[in-house]
Amino acid sequence: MPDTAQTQPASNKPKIDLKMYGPAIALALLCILGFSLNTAFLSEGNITNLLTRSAFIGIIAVGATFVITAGGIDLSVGSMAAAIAGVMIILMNSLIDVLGTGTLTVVIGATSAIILGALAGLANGLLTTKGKIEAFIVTLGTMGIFRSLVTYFADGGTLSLSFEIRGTYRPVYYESILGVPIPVWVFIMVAISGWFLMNRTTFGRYCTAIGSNEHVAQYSAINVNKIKTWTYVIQGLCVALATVIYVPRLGSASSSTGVLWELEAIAAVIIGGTVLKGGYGRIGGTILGALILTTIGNILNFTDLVSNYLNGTMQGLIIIVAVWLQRADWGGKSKT
Amino acid sequence: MPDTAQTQPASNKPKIDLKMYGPAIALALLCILGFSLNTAFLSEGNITNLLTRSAFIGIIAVGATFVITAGGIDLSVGSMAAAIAGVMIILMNSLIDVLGTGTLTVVIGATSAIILGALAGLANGLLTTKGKIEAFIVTLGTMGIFRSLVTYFADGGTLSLSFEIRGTYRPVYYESILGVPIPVWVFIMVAISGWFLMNRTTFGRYCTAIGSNEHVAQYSAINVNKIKTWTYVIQGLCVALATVIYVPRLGSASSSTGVLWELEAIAAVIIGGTVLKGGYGRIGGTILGALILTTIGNILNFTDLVSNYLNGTMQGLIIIVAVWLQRADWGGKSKT
Amino acid sequence: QDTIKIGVSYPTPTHAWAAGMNWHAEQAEARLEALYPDIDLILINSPDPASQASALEDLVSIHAIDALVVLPFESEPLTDPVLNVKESGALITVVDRGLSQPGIEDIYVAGNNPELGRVSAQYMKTRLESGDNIVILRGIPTVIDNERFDGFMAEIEGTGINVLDHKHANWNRDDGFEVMQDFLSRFPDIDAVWAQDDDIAIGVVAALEQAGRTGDGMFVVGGAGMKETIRGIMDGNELVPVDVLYPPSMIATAMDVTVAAFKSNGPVAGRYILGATLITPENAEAFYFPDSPF
Amino acid sequence: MDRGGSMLVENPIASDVLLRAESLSKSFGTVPVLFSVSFDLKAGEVHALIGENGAGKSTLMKIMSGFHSPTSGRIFYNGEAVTLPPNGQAEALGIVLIHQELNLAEQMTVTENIFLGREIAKNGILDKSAMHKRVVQILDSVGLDISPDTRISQLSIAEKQMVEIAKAMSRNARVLIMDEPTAVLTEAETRILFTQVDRLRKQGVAIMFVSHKLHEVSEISDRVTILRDGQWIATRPTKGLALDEMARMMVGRELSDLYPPIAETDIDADVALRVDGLSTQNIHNVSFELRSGEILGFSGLVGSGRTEVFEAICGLVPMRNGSITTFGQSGRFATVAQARNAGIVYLTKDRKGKGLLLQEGMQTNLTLLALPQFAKRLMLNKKQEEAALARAVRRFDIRARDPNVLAKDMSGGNQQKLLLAKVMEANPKIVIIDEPTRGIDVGTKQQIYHFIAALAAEGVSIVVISSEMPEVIGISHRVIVMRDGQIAGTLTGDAINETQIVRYAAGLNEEKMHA
Ligand SMILES: Nc1ncnc2c1ncn2[C@@H]1O[C@H](COP(=O)(O)OP(=O)(O)OP(=O)(O)O)[C@@H](O)[C@H]1O
Ligand SMILES: Nc1ncnc2c1ncn2[C@@H]1O[C@H](COP(=O)(O)OP(=O)(O)OP(=O)(O)O)[C@@H](O)[C@H]1O
Ligand SMILES: O[C@@H]1[C@@H](O)[C@H](O)OC[C@H]1O
Ligand SMILES: [Mg+2]
Ligand SMILES: [Mg+2]
Repeated sequence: MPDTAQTQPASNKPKIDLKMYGPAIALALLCILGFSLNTAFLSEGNITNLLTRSAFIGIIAVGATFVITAGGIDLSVGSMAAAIAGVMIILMNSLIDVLGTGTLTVVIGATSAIILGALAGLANGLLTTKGKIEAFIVTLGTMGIFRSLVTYFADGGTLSLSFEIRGTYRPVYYESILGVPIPVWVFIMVAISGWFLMNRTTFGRYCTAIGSNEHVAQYSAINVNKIKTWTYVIQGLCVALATVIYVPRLGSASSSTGVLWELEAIAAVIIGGTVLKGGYGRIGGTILGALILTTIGNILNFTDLVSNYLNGTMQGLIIIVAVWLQRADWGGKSKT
Repeated sequence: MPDTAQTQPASNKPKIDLKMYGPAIALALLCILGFSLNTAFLSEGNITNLLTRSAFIGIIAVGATFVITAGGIDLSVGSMAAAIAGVMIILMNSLIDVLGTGTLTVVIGATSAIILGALAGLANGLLTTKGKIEAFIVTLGTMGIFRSLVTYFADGGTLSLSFEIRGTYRPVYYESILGVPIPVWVFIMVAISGWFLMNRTTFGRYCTAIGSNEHVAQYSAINVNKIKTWTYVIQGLCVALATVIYVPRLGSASSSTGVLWELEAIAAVIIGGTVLKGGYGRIGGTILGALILTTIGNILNFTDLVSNYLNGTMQGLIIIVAVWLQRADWGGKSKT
Repeated sequence: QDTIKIGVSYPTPTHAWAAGMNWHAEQAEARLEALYPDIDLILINSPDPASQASALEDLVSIHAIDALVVLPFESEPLTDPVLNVKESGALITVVDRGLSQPGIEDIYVAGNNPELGRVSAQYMKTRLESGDNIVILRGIPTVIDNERFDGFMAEIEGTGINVLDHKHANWNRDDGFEVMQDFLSRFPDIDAVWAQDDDIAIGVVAALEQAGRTGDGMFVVGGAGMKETIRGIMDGNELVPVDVLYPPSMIATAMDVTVAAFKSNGPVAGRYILGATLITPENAEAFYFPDSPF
Repeated sequence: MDRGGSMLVENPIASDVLLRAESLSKSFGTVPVLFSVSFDLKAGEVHALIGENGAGKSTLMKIMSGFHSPTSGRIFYNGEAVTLPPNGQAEALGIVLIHQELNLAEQMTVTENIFLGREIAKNGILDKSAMHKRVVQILDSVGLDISPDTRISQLSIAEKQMVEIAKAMSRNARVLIMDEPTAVLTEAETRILFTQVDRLRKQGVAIMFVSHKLHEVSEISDRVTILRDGQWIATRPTKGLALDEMARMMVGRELSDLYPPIAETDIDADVALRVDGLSTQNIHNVSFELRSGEILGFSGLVGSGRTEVFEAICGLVPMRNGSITTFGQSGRFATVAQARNAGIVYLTKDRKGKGLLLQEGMQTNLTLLALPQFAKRLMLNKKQEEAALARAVRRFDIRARDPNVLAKDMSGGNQQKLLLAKVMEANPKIVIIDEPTRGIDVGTKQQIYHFIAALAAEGVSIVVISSEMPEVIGISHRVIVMRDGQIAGTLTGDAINETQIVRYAAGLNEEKMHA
């Protein structure tokens, strides 16, 4: 008797590849554009700046990749960063009296930030899963809450890290190890851990399964609520890490810190090829997405060919074209 | 032969009812809160203000209900409103020389706004469907583009409607018919048309089908791309209508016009019970959602019990609680 | 009891200067209400012009205010709404950003934006000569920003000082840092920087220090009068040697004047323009308020 | 991983009841669907459960594997009263269910799905190579020749079902519950499944099995339990139980002939549909004619391209070449709407993925394809829609105890009937039915065949694509057999028999028609 017919392996492979390399190609094109506008674009200094800047959004976006892959969304990340930065600064300033200006104060400050991030993420996660409130609403709510808390803590103004402790903390942003700035190292480590977690652990697989079909995941004895809650906790941890390397940069936090980071982070994730409705997450793509966004901003600062007022137009066009480049050829089926 | 057992309609009805009445209950509770803070809350003047204010977001949110029901998202509405307002103002100011300050100038201005809105929506729609780019990215892109265009038109400042024409146009916002302000009439008409379109026409049914399962929609002879594109066009038309009644209120447009309206509109839609991932849309709920959001803002202006800095906290908490009130009891199944 | 109700309406803190302004408003409220038991100040901040228009409506319909102190989010869109408040009979005080129709306000308290640009440029002229290069980091694209920029450019005109480029840094430290980093990558020779306010200047200085380009007499001029900046001037900071005053506490000034309209026996109505004073090591002490958040 | 199965092989304790349901009742909301049903399952037996669509088979199986909790009644496992843990956690106890509706994550790969929730991992870190190795073995054992890295969405429905089966096989179950595993399988695949079932039975696994194909039940099972309208009717040893008897107990009446007498076709009837040289990515040069009132069977192996031919005709798959003439009008259809307007409708074999909106009720689903008929200028006529539903429920005997039930909560067979009703709402002149009786009980099957015959008698032209050979043979005037995207042969009259079909399908007859 004839056997089950083979489905030809063909035809899908190249598509996947386009999806894989799309963001990389877009980034390469941007770099060529940047270089052609000004050769200083590829100078070591600029590349270092670019990478360091990408670290914040990139680290946050790694967390967002998990949330989105598992079918969620987190709008609160920018405000959360501001709130964590605020609390961290207050804490470190007051610890100086007790513990002095040494490393210990910084370590305690950073540790508290991490704990706060985890707790904030936990709150988002539990409200979404146990509270059964749409993630969009929960995180829109906490976005407002976190942002107004930092305003409140700062008494409406700016919270500044005491100058005495800055010297100890500054290197975390400004120093390099083996020629690579520390924030970039942190970014690299978060990226690798994120990639590993997404692609090599049961957790990553469960995120994908939940985002792909929550019902199937549940019927496969996966603790859907637990995994979803964890994605928000991871998001919180990433935000906290980003904050820990952000604070020593300028030593301050205010109500305008981190405004619109949520949109940037989500954009980085989507540009990277992760599907907004969940079920397919690409950490590598997210990293490239973050680099693409930072590069666009950088390139716009490198030229005065277009009116400053039109920066948003350029940015919007480039994002659309960058994504179009990688999506247009996907073949007939319209997904999403 | 056993016939179809036509038995009691039971079981899902009560759930649907909670979902139906949830937003109404939340709004009622808010009104009680407002009244208890200050009896002036229920004064005719305040109710009128409240309704008039809800008109902008409400009208936009009606459009957003279609987009979201069909599985899309539109982040560009706030910027689109600003851009349309800007162009409309430039146009009307320049028409004064030709046509004078009569109704004709206003009518042409308003008509152009409507056309612009339809075109902007069409652009979003085509980029999403024909361009096969995720709606999130397309509309994030156009959000930046529209906003920077208005900045450009205004040369970084504000575009003002000429004072000569204001007198003619002002009544559109400030006058009442039968005791009801014109914007509220427009809102009522948009709401009724929207409800009708969603619940009583093939178009509404098709939106639901597409948001629910695009494949099934395609196999059911539905022109998926056409319908989806139309949802964005409708969104654009709603934005334009909202703009037409917004401009006479403040007589100007700048880069800060309509900032964050997209989040408010989406929040109104979700609070109203529409499912963010598509397939289930409730116009009535959206109207209530818009009223809820406006009422929260209004109530916060009623009291200085809490520090102004904490407005965001109050707002966030109330939104979360309002949605939780209607969702918590839905029984075991976690949808979305 | 005849309580006098005064509504105070201003933008939410979209940037640090506005945050300072919010703080001063709350401080002034506490101080004035403690001083005058029959004065009730009602403070509302709003995130955009439309919300501010709504807040003004609420101040009238709910609180039936006797006077309004308003720092308009933007001039144009708030002109009509303020006019409506005026028609309710309330006394009107406008702060900082004037309305676009004259004669609505009874009292006007403001900094001087074109002057801020001009004073900044005048200082540049004293330190630079023809052929020197500067870059400009502007604020949020707004009327204020345009007024300052135009004032600056008019003053610098014809001096031979080159403005290499100007970009918006949105009165924001982070943007100031990143834009300056990119200017530094792009332009090998920069002699001075005009950062439109002190927040931007903080970012600029951080970028200069990171790149090690603080030497050779390079300097930065900010604006507004942030306490850290003034402290630095007092301490003889060569990188940021001066500042141009544009104090966020002007909202408090306006509240004081408005209360005085009800309490003082002298006439109060009129225009109060705060100078765009150049703050130098000589006069810095007078502008230093260590307890202010700004 | 491996549980010591060998002991069981040596001691087939066939008389031991491993899993027993006692007086189970189940209501959804206030709608009762099971009434005090008892059922026992012994180690080393295959116990078939049969009954009409909506009788409650799937519900009973879900309760016995923990996915539903009973409203009343008890479950004994290994002789002890137990409350089975929910959501498939009963797998840890050795109770595995293959769901009637496919339970796979579409965007994930075969390997990922097979191990979902049961990954081979150390401290949460996946052992990909171990899983890969294991999957290759498992796929091999069920004769499924696909790459383990294929995404589920790229598989045919039959392949998906085989993945489900492979997944269940990988679980080392003590109790294996299979809800209509063969509904979407071909003969060949069914054979493979039965070989595996037999192997497991010999190992002492207790197997519960639902199928509407009674000859399968007769072949594979040791005992049969019959449910009707949620009630237990009988439990009998399979041996000595005739197919007719099974059918009679299921439907509660005598069944006449399954297939209706087929009227001769009118050779002079108009050509309703003519396809010339149709090619797509996978289809090459397909040409045929369909006359008014004709029932044309399409046979062939899975993947031979039957579906794609008709999806191409209806504008669902891009056409590369070829022309289409409908009732003398020539012209391709770019969209399903155009095809529908020309009188052609296509009923998909993928009822969950492409056929029904699962989150909607019967009403919305019924009228979706023909919606313009229910509207005057966009405006829907709800009365007319309601009337249509009442009519369809009667005409197709759609049984839903709750008229507001969502499609996802309908029994599989009733979903299929709803889908059939849906395409018929468009009043087509040409109906293409892909796998018309998938998951349909014998009684209803008979109704559907008679329905098809009656339609043809009215002059409607019908294409029946089916993997069930008796069905194609029993109902068609003419049969076209496809192979590798081409027409391998056309059979008429007495030539329509299994041997001929198989010969063409397998490429043993190299005659090419219409070449
Ligand atoms: N979750 C649910 N909610 C409401 N009703 C349900 C649900 N699940 C099943 N039902 C109803 O229970 C009845 C029995 O369904 P079940 O799926 O058990 O039938 P079945 O015997 O498996 O039929 P088929 O042969 O068609 O698969 C049907 O009327 C169905 O609509
Ligand atoms: N390798 C593949 N990847 C993606 N889609 C495919 C592949 N092969 C076939 N298809 C699609 O699957 C559908 C079914 O095609 P197939 O050729 O398997 O039909 P069939 O012979 O009728 O199968 P069945 O016997 O299951 O009805 C068609 O729409 C076709 O486009
Ligand atoms: O006038 C203010 C300006 O000084 C500050 O720098 O930014 C905000 C403006 O409102
Ligand atoms: Mg007070
Ligand atoms: Mg069933």
